[in-house]
Amino acid sequence: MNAIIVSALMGVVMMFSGIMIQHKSMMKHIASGGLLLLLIANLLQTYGGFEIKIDTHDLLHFDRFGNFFNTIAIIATLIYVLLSGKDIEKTGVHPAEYFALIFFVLCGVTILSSFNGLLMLFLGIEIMSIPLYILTGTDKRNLKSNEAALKYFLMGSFSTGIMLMGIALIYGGSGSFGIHPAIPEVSPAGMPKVSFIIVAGLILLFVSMCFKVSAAPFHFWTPDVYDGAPSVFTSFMATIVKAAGFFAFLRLFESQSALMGASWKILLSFVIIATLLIGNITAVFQQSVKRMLAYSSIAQAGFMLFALYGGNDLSKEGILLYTAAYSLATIGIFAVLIKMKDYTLDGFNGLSKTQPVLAFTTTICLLSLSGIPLTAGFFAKYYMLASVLKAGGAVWLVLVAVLFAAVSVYYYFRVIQAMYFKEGTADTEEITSTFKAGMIFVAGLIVLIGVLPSVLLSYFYF
Amino acid sequence: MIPVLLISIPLLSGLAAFLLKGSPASKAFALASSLATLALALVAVFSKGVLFYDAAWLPSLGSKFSLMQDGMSKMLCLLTAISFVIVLLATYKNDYQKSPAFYGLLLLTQAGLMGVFLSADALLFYFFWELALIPVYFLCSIWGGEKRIAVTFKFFIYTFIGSLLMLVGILFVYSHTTDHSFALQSFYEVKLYAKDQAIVFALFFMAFAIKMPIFPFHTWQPDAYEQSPTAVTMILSGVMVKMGLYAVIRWLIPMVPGAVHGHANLVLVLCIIGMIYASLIAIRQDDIKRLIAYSSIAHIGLMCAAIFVQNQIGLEGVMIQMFNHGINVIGLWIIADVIEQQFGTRKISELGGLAQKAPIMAVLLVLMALANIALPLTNAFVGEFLMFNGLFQFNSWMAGIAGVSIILAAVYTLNMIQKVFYGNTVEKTKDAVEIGFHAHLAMGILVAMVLVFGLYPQPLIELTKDTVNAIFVQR
Amino acid sequence: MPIQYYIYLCLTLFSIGIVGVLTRRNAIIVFMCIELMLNAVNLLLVAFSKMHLASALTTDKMATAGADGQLFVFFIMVVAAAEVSVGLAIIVMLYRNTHSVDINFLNRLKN
Amino acid sequence: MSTTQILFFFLSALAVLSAVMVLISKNPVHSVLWLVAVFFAISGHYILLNAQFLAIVNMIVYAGAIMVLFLFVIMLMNLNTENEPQKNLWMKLAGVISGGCFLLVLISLVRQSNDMTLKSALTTTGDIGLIKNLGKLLFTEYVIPFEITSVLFLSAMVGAIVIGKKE
Amino acid sequence: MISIIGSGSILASFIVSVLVFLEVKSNGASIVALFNFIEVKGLVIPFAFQVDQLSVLFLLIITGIGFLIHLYSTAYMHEEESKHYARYFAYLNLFVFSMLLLVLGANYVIMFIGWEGVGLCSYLLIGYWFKNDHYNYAAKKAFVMNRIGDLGFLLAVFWLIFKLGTTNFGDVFANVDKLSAFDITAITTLLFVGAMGKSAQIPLYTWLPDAMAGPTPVSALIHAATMVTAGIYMIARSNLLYTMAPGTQTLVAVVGLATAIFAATIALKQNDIKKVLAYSTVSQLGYMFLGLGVGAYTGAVFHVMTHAFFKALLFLGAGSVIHAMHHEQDIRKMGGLKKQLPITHITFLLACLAIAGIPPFSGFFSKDEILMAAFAKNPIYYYVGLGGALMTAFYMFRLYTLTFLGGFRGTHEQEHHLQESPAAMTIPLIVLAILSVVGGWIGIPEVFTKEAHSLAHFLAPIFAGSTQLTEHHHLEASQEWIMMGVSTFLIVGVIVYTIVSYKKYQETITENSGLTKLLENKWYIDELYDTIIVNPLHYIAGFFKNIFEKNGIDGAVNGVGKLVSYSSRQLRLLQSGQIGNYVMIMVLAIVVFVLVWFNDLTIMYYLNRLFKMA
Repeated sequence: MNAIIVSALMGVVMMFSGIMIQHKSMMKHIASGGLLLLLIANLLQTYGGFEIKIDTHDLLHFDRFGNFFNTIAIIATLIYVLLSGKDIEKTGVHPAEYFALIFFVLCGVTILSSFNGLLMLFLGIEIMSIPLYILTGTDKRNLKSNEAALKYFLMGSFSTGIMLMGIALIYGGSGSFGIHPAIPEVSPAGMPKVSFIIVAGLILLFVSMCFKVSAAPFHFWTPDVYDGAPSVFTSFMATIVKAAGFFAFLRLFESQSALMGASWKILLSFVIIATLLIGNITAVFQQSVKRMLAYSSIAQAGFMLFALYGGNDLSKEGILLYTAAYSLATIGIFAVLIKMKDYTLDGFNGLSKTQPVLAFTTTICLLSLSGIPLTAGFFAKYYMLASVLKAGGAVWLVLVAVLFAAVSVYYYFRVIQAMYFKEGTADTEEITSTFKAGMIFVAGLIVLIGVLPSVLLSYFYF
Repeated sequence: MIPVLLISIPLLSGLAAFLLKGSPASKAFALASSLATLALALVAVFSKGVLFYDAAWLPSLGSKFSLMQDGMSKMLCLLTAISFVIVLLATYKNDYQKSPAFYGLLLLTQAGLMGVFLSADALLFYFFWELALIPVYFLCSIWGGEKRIAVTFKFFIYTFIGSLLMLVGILFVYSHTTDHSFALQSFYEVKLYAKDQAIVFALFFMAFAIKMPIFPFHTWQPDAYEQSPTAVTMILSGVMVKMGLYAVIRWLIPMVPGAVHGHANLVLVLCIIGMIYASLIAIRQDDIKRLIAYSSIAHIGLMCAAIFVQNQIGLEGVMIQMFNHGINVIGLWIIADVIEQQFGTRKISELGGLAQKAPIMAVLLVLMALANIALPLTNAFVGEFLMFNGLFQFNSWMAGIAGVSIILAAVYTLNMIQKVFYGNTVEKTKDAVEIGFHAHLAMGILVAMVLVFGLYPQPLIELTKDTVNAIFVQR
Repeated sequence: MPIQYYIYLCLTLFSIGIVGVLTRRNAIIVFMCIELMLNAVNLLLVAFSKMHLASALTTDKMATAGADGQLFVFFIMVVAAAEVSVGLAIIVMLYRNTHSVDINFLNRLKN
Repeated sequence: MSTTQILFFFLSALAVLSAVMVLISKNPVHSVLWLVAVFFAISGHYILLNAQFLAIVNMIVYAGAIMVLFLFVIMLMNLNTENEPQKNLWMKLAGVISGGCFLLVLISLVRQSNDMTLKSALTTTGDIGLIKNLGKLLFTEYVIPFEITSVLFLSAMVGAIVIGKKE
Repeated sequence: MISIIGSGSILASFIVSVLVFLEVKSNGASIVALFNFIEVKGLVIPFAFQVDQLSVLFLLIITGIGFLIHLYSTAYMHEEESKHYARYFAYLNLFVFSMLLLVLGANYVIMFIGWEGVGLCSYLLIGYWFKNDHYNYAAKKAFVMNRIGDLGFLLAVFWLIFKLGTTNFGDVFANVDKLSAFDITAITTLLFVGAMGKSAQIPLYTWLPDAMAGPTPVSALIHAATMVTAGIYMIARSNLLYTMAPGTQTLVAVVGLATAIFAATIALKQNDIKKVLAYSTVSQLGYMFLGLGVGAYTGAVFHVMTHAFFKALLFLGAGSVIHAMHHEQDIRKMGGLKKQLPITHITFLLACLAIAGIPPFSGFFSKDEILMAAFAKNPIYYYVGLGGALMTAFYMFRLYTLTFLGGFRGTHEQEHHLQESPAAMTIPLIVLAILSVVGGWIGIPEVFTKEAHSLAHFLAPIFAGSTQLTEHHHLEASQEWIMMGVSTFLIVGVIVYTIVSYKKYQETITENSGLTKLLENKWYIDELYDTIIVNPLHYIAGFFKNIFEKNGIDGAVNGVGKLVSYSSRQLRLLQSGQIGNYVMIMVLAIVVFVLVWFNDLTIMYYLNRLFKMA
């Protein structure tokens, strides 16, 4: 509860500071402070120091898992703000409001990490989405940004409609909005006896969640929106928001997937393969690094979906690790990308000569995304694959994933090639030494998690 | 403690090398580091019994930082250590741009290789497997030849696919271990159904087959060897291909003996086709580097075949040959490098008559070439003799067909000697000079090893006996 | 009324909304169709809430089962209102820049 | 046929017909007006189901406020014309077919859902839909979501300002 | 200096050999094990030497003739630059080392080490003048052909190891009854393949004539006296196995005989002095194999010895001629050299008589022994062998006549410089000539005097095993006398005819046709090999390299990459930018999902069938 309240309040604080404080460059410091506060509040709740106790009538349920996810999301946001805060301010004339919206999104994220019913799920998703529609459109003069905002909005609302229909049908079948249905009887044929109407609802709910986490074939908004949105916000959307979507997905279907019987695994494997296919294969062709990252985020979503397939402890730990690894790396890359004058691959040519530190840290991030050992990304992928194998069978699915991971190396490494092996003078904006330090910190964190993932995970365990 | 040091010396000095400035300093540093490693490797060789090291790493996953150094590991660590010294010596005259980074990456590769040969934990093994690959990717892509980027990329992705498949295999076995552990022993003790064994076998073998490489997964290799900087090529062919062979012996055979047995014929057929095929291609090669590459493919094919015949004689042969092939092929590369440095070409057809101008080089090359075709009293003979012996005991027809590659090896090797060293000098070679001091030194050491192990291979056999016996006791 | 009638009706309305999204080019109309879909859901929820009430009343005369369904509808309306404000703002912004609300022209971003 | 039934079918027919008209009207303003008609029909249904609170809210918020907003925007944009560009026929057909398929599969699911066949919704009676009951529930059990929606509105408000304000 | 070290070391080893010989003669065989060369579980290969009657005989031949040839070389090669001169002696000494290893090895592996070692030295020495590409080619050919044989040898060794777990001669022969008949036949056949390569038998003989590219002393030592007889040594060593494999014996005999005849026919029309001798060598080796094939092991070894004497002499004599003629080798451009080269002439003549088989020269005894044994086995062998002997007489005396008799046909320049070779060259000639004459007297047949065959006595322990197994059908003494007489008569006739018909030879530039052309071109065997083996292999290799590798395998690999980027280009078109399309795909996906749910069990069934592992 701490996190929800503090993040909402911080959003309000940011709005007011926009009015009170004329000095715009103060905003990111306020926001960082707010995030720190939020982090402290959340940690207090996690470790039982102080908790705002409100009777939620079982609509929200706080557990260590969710709190820990919050911690990761908040830390990631903090890193994001520290690295790209300046660029957020540059996006438009309302920096305070942007930060406020980011806090509102975080409020949605924290709701999604603790919802205990479809109503809170719905509200959480909307609270998370609506600020994003706006953030996408903040670059008002830019037609691409406008277009992305409208596309995102229309498709987002459409998926909300689908989700609501799903919720309605589930409600019709079960009479409640809970997410922990009674375990159904199993028919002699091994099929759970579930009302068809619930299944219809679950399928629609599944579809809408797939949409939110940009799983194929419901991913179409992702490349366009990520490409059109101002890069700073793309970074945010592609990482924390998406991870929250996955977290909600996992929480939602943790106990409901059993209702769908065999088709759950079929549908999921279909979605996983389609996601991996489209994400990875299409990314290969992209010339713009930003758009490539958009597709890569789809591809990474394919991997995260394995957590759902596994549906065991490993996948829970895995999704945490994946969130951390993927967010760190993507935030890092985007932070560099924003500094580039040219977003195409050629724009990165020779970055290792002009900005060796950035090139090196970006390389670490890219290695992490491609899942090379000794980076966090490896263990993230490792957990996903392990959870599926632990859940029994489905070796073929893992194999497909692995082959696509190899494809992903292709496009990630093209950036490395451009930076290190190609001649050119990559143009960047002015790079401060703080930024460099930040990037080194991110890279160091990635390697740390990559070498000793238990550092991160043991927090979850004790 | 020795195993840890074997890994950490190159690892730390590799990282430290990045901080150095200037070419001479980094060269000297790298050489010093590799000499230290060599000394340690020798200490390991002369110490009795199997060396262990254990430390906690990922308790929640059941993975430990555990190292084990038995005879085979000792030998391969020694090979790695020697190779790096030789390579550094032989290329001492070459000046690389950004040489601190070059030597740093080279030493990191060494750390990876050592780790692969030492780790007794599947996850750790996988880590080192990749650690050995990534620096090589950068080395080749930055310092390689004209088509380096594309070629290295292919090589990288190819091997990466392999290692990912291996990862799946590791996870698969891991999920079947009784104590949920990645330890070597747990993997050995895992009980799998025949169907699962086949899956595991396929997954692992693909990785190793690509690494070795076995026909038809070999096409990355000639290109990569051709385009890599020679120092890296030496490491690639001298040591890195042994990773695949080592892994088969260390992991695959004890883990899924049933599947290995069941697929032996298939693998053998591939190996033998590969031997003949690569030898035939080598006959027609005009590029020295590619020729050596194909020759290497043929030899590796034999080694792989000898592993899969699964008898003691064959395996002993493989053990010896792993070491000796490393020595020989590095020697060949040194010559190839000297030639390329001097004449700016690797085309056999553009060379000739070098023996008149550089007799010492010619003698050294001829010796290396003879070792390459496994002439008796050179080191390769004993290995090949034992391997063919093993193959023969498995299936005499296969041995006979594989034996054709001995003849073909003579054809292409002598072809090369004849066209490069004999005959009259041509335009490019009329001002040829002898090789320099460092290359001389390196070659001298190699030739000495060729002859010593050719006459008295027993030390190698003794060293690796425990590994071989262990494998055959287990079954 | 048999609940199936309500379900059929709501599904029909919902599908009409979907067809609208698929066939119209005007962003506002598309948006309106989405609103139509939401309304179909609302009606369905209310119908279900009364259905659950009906079955609850058979055992308990004072039962208030189903009220949560109607509250959900209330929240949907709230959210819809918020969405509309944002959505229309976005549409207006786009119109200002392009003088068009035709979604077929929204293809600067593709491939 | 009882009055309820007659009313039900009438309202249903009205809703569906108006909904179709929303789609096929060429003039956006007409579409808006047809949509208002749909909303009224749905409000009628609410009343039929004795969900008075929602009926009122629906009429005030949706038919009143939201649709007026729509209308206002359309007027603002001068879209009050008959010559709106149309999608080509094939696309429309494809749209209708896929929408139809969607309807078909869902209905077939519902038809096979055995537990739905005998149930019916309580019409005209049942007082959970009254303001008193709902309000009580809203401010006790559902106070958290109720408060949280304020965040939603705040962000929508901020958003509308950020997006709409002239720079 | 170089020559002193080079020759001195061989002289020393000759002296040691003599001592060893005396030792063996008095004390019998012994085995000296140095260390274990290979020691793995189930296989121990000691680095051991076996000194017995057979090896000691070869020791004497190798070191003795080796020393003479070294001595000869010091003069013959004196024109070389000193570094090449040193190289020459290094190779030559290395050769002697390898050859000694070959004959001394106490097991097949050590023998194989020497076996390959001599092949290597032969390679190095043939290509000694490495500036000439033809010579290099010849060297390579020699090595490769030897390797083909070596493969056979190796496989035989593997077979032995597989069946017996040892390669020690003593152990193998002691356990020979553990081998099945098939094993023995296979092993012996494979060993014979090795011998074919080393000893230049059909079909692997073509390297030997080409090997004449090397310096003439090399030809004398390696390609006449010693190395090429390694095959005979090896089979003689394994005599027990061969005796137990009659099928292989027949094969050996037939191949040997065929080679003898075939090579002789080619020699008839060769004009290069060394080529004639080379084919003659091949032919004589064929006789030796005939001897082995018919079980006359002693005869074969005997012929090895006598052949070593007279063929070395012939080569050295030819070397002397070539030396005098300033590297002119074509006998059509020689003639009448007997005046200028008296010593060479006399020794050469003696050698010719010896090889032709005129009693009491050495060749007569050894060849006679083989032919008699062949007759005992199968008269056809004898008749064909006799035909070969007649041809031998013909081509040798054609060579002799064209070279030494008649008038000089070379240039005036050459004529002017003609002079007898220095002492270092003539002394070996004289020594070898004496040996060629008297060498046969250690193996006088029983029909002459009883117990005169001292060689047979000496070697008896080696062939004891075989002797026990074979029944001896002795020819009647009278029949033997008749046969000897007839053959001697015929040979003398041929010699006379040859001398008469070639004495007045003048060079005519006419294109020969028919059989002559066929013979001049060596039956086109080289061309045949090129057509049926070398070229197809070349093309296949080219096909592999240029087409199969590039387009096939690598094409497939790259094809995967291309497929990915192609599908990337196609898949991205799905991202049309149109919301309508996006939504439609979503809706259709929902429809599909529902349908999947309806049919989940069926789908699972097929999925499980598809991926058995799922």
